[in-house]
Amino acid sequence: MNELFDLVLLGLLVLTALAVARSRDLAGAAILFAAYSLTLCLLWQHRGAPDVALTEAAVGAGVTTFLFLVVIARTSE
Amino acid sequence: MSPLLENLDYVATTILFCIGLWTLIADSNLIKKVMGLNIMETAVFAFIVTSGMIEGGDAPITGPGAELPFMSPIPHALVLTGIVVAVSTTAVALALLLRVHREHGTLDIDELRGRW
Amino acid sequence: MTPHWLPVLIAIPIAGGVLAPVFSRRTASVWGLGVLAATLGVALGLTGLLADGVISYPMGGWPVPFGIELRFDVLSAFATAVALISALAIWFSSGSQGRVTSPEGIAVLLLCAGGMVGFLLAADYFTLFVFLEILSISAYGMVAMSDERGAGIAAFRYLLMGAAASIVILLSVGLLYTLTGSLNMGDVRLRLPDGGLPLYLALGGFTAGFLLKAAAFPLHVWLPDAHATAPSAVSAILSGLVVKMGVIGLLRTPGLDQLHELLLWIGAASLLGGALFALVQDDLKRLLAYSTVSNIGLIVLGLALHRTGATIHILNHAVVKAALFLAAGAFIHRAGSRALEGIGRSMPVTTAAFAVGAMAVIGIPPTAGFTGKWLVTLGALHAGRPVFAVILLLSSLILALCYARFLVALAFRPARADIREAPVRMLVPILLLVALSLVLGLVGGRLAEFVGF
Amino acid sequence: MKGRLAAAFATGVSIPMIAAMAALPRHGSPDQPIHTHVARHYIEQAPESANLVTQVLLDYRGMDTFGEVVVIFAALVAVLVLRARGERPLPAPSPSPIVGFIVRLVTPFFALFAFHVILTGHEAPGGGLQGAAILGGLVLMNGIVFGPERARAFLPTRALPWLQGAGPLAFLAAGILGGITTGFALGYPAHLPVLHEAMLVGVELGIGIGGAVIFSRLYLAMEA
Repeated sequence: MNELFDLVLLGLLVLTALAVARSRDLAGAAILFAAYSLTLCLLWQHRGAPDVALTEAAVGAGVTTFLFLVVIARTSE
Repeated sequence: MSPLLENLDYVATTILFCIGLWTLIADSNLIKKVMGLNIMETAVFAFIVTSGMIEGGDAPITGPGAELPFMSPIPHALVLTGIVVAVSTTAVALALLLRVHREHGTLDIDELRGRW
Repeated sequence: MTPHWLPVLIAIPIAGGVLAPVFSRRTASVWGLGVLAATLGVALGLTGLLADGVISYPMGGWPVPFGIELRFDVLSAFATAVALISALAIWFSSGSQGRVTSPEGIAVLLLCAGGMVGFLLAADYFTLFVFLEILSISAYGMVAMSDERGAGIAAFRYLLMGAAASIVILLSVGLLYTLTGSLNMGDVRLRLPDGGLPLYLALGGFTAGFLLKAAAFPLHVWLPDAHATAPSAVSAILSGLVVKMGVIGLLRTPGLDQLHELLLWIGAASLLGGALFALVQDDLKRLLAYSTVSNIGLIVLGLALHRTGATIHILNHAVVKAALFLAAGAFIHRAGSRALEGIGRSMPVTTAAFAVGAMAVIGIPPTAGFTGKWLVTLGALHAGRPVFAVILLLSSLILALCYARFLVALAFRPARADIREAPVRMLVPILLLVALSLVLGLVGGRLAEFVGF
Repeated sequence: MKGRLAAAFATGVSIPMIAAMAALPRHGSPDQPIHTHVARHYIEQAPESANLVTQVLLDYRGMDTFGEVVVIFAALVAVLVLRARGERPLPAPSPSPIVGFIVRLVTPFFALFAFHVILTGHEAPGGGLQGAAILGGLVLMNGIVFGPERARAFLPTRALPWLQGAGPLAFLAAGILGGITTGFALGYPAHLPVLHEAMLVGVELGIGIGGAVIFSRLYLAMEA
C-alpha cells in the first residue's frame, strides 16, 4: 500500500509540473505551482521528512507563490 | 527488478528536472522562466532527500515511539538550506522583473529582444 | 595568528554587510572601507602563516568528516585581493550619489566580499555551494545597481543562467554525497569510486556549472551585457573577482585531471573567441568584458597546461582588469557619456594608467600579465601541443590591436575642451592597482615558487 | 520552433542523467555509504529526544545555516538596492467582509503556531526558518487582503535595520559564545546544558524573527 501511495504522488507531481509548464495563463500557473509545492510537501510528509515538508509548504507553497501572485498582479494591469 | 525500476524515484526527479529546464529555455514569458527555475531546483532537492531514505525508516526525530532505522538527517538539513536559497533567488529574480516591466513595459522575451 | 582567525576572516565582511543598512548614506562608505581594511589585515596575516603549511579549522570543534572544515591554502590567499579590490572599488565610488554608495549598496558589496572569502575558505562541498550562492545573489544585485535601461534585463539573464549553474552544482554535490556518504572535500576524494556513470555525471555537473560561473566560452553569453551595464566600480569587482570564483571552483572539483582535453579546447575557444569579439566592440566596457572572457580562457587553458601559471594569472588579471574598469569609469564620469573620443589629452594620468593596464592585459613584460601567459605558453610547448602556443600568441596580438585602436581614438583625436582630469578619489585606486600590477610583474618568479603546484 | 529545440535539448540532457541515476546504489538500501558513514555517527550520538535535523543544522553543520541566513539577507538588500524608484502603489484592495473577518480571526493563532514551531524546533519538526516563513506568510496574507499599509503596521520602523539582521547576528553571538565556552566557533557547550539549550533557542528565535522581517520586507519592496 505504501509503495502505491508514493507512486501516485510521484505521478501527480510530474503531472502538476507539466501543467505549470504548459499553462499559458500566468495566475493559473502560479496556482498550479502552489499545487505542485503542496504535492511535494505531501510526498515528504509521507516519506518521513517532516521538517522538509513543513518548510516546502511554508516557503514553497506560501511565500514563493505569494511573491509570484504579487508580481503577476503588478505587471498585468 | 531492473535498476531503472529500483531507482524509480531518482528517475522521477530527473524527469522533473528536465521539465523545469524545458520551461526555463522554451517559455517566452519571463515569469514562467522563473517558475521553470523553481521546478528545476525542487527536482534537485527531491533527489537529495530521496537519496537519504532507508527502507522502513522513521523520521530522524528520536523520542517516544521512534525506532531504528532512521532516515539520514543530513539530506534534510541540506534541502532546508536549499529551499531558502531557492526562495532568495526567486525573490531577486521577481524584483528584477518588476524593474524590467517598468522600463520596457513587457515581460515577453521576444518583444524584449526586438527592443534592445 | 592561530587558526581561530579563519572564521573571523569570514565573519568580519559578513557582519559588516549585515550592519551596513544601519548607517546613513554618508557614513556607510566609511564603514565599508573600515570593514574591508580589517578583512585585508586578517587575510594578509593568514597568508604570512602559509609558509609552514595549509591552515585547517574544524567549525564547532567536530573532527573532520563529521563537522564543517575551513582550510586556508594557496588559493584562499586570493582573499587578500578580494578585500583590496572591493575596498578600492568602494573608495572609487565614495561621494557619488548612485546606488553603490547607499547603505544597502554597501551591504551588498560587503556580502559579496564575504561570500567570496567564505567560498575560498570552504573545505566542504555544501558550504562551498552556500557561499557560492551568497556571492552570486549579491553579484546579481550589483549588476542591477546601475540606472541604465538595459541593467534590469542584463541582471535577470545573469541570474537565470547563474542560478541554473548553481543548481547543477548542487546536483553534483548531492551525487557525491550519495556515492561517498560525506561532504568534506578531503574525505570525499578518499572515498570516491574509481569510475561509474554517477561519478562522471557529478564531474560533468561541477565542470559545466563552474565554467558558466567563470564565463568560459560558450557559456559566457551573460557576461558582456552584465559587466558592460553595471556601474564601473561594480564591473571591476565582477570581472576581477566574481568571475575568478568559477575557476577556483573548478580547482576544487575532484578528478579534474580526467577533463584534460576538454579544458584545453574550452580554454582555447574562450581565449580566441573573447579576443575576436573584443575586436568588433565600439563601447569600451564591452571591450573590457570580452577581454575578461579571453583571459578566463587563458586561465582555463592553464589549468590543463601549467597550473601554477594559471593560478598566478588569476591574481594578476584580477588586479589589472580592476584597474582598467576603474579607469574606464573615470573616463565615463568625466565625459558624461560613453563617447570617449579625444578626452585622453585632457586626462593624461588616467590615460597613462590605462595604457599600462592594457600592456598588462596583453601580457607585455615587465607587467603582471606576462608571467601567467609566459608560463602557460611554456606549458603548451612542454606538453608538445604547439597549436595552443600559437593560439596564445594570436589572441595576444588581437587584444593588442583592440586596445591600441581604443588608445588612439582616446588620445589622438581633437581634444574636447570641457574635460578635466579625474578626481583624486578615482585616481588613487587606479594608480594603486597599476603600481601593484607592475610589482606583481617584477616579482613573478618568486610568486611562481610560492604557488608551486 | 524554439519549443521543439528546447524539448530536444532537455531530453538530450535527461538521457545521461537517467542512466547515471539508474547506476546509483539501490534506493533505500541500508548498506549504501549514506547510512554507513557520517549519518550513522550522528544517529548513534543522538540524545534521547531531539530533532536530529535541527541538531545537524545548528550543531554539526552550523556554518551552513549561518550561510543560509546570510543568503536570504543578501536577497533582501539586493532587492532593496535594485528597485526602480517611484513605484506606483496599487490602490488598496477592499476585501469582502468574510475574507477580512477570517484573516483578522486567524492572525493571532497563526502567530502563536509560528512561535510554537520556532521554540520547539530542536525537539519536534520545525525550527527557526519554518517559523519565519509562517510569520512572514502571515504578514503577506494581511498585506494582500488589507493592503501594504496594514502589513507595514506589523513591522517596527525604528528597529527594522537591526531586526532584519537578527538571524546572522544571532549566529555571530552563538559563534563567539561557542568560541569562549568550547574553544571552537559555533560550538555548543555540552558540559553546560542550560547554556547549550539557551543558545539553541536563542539562535532559533533570531532566525525566526529575522527571517519573518526579511520575508515581509521582500513583499513590501515589491508591493509598495
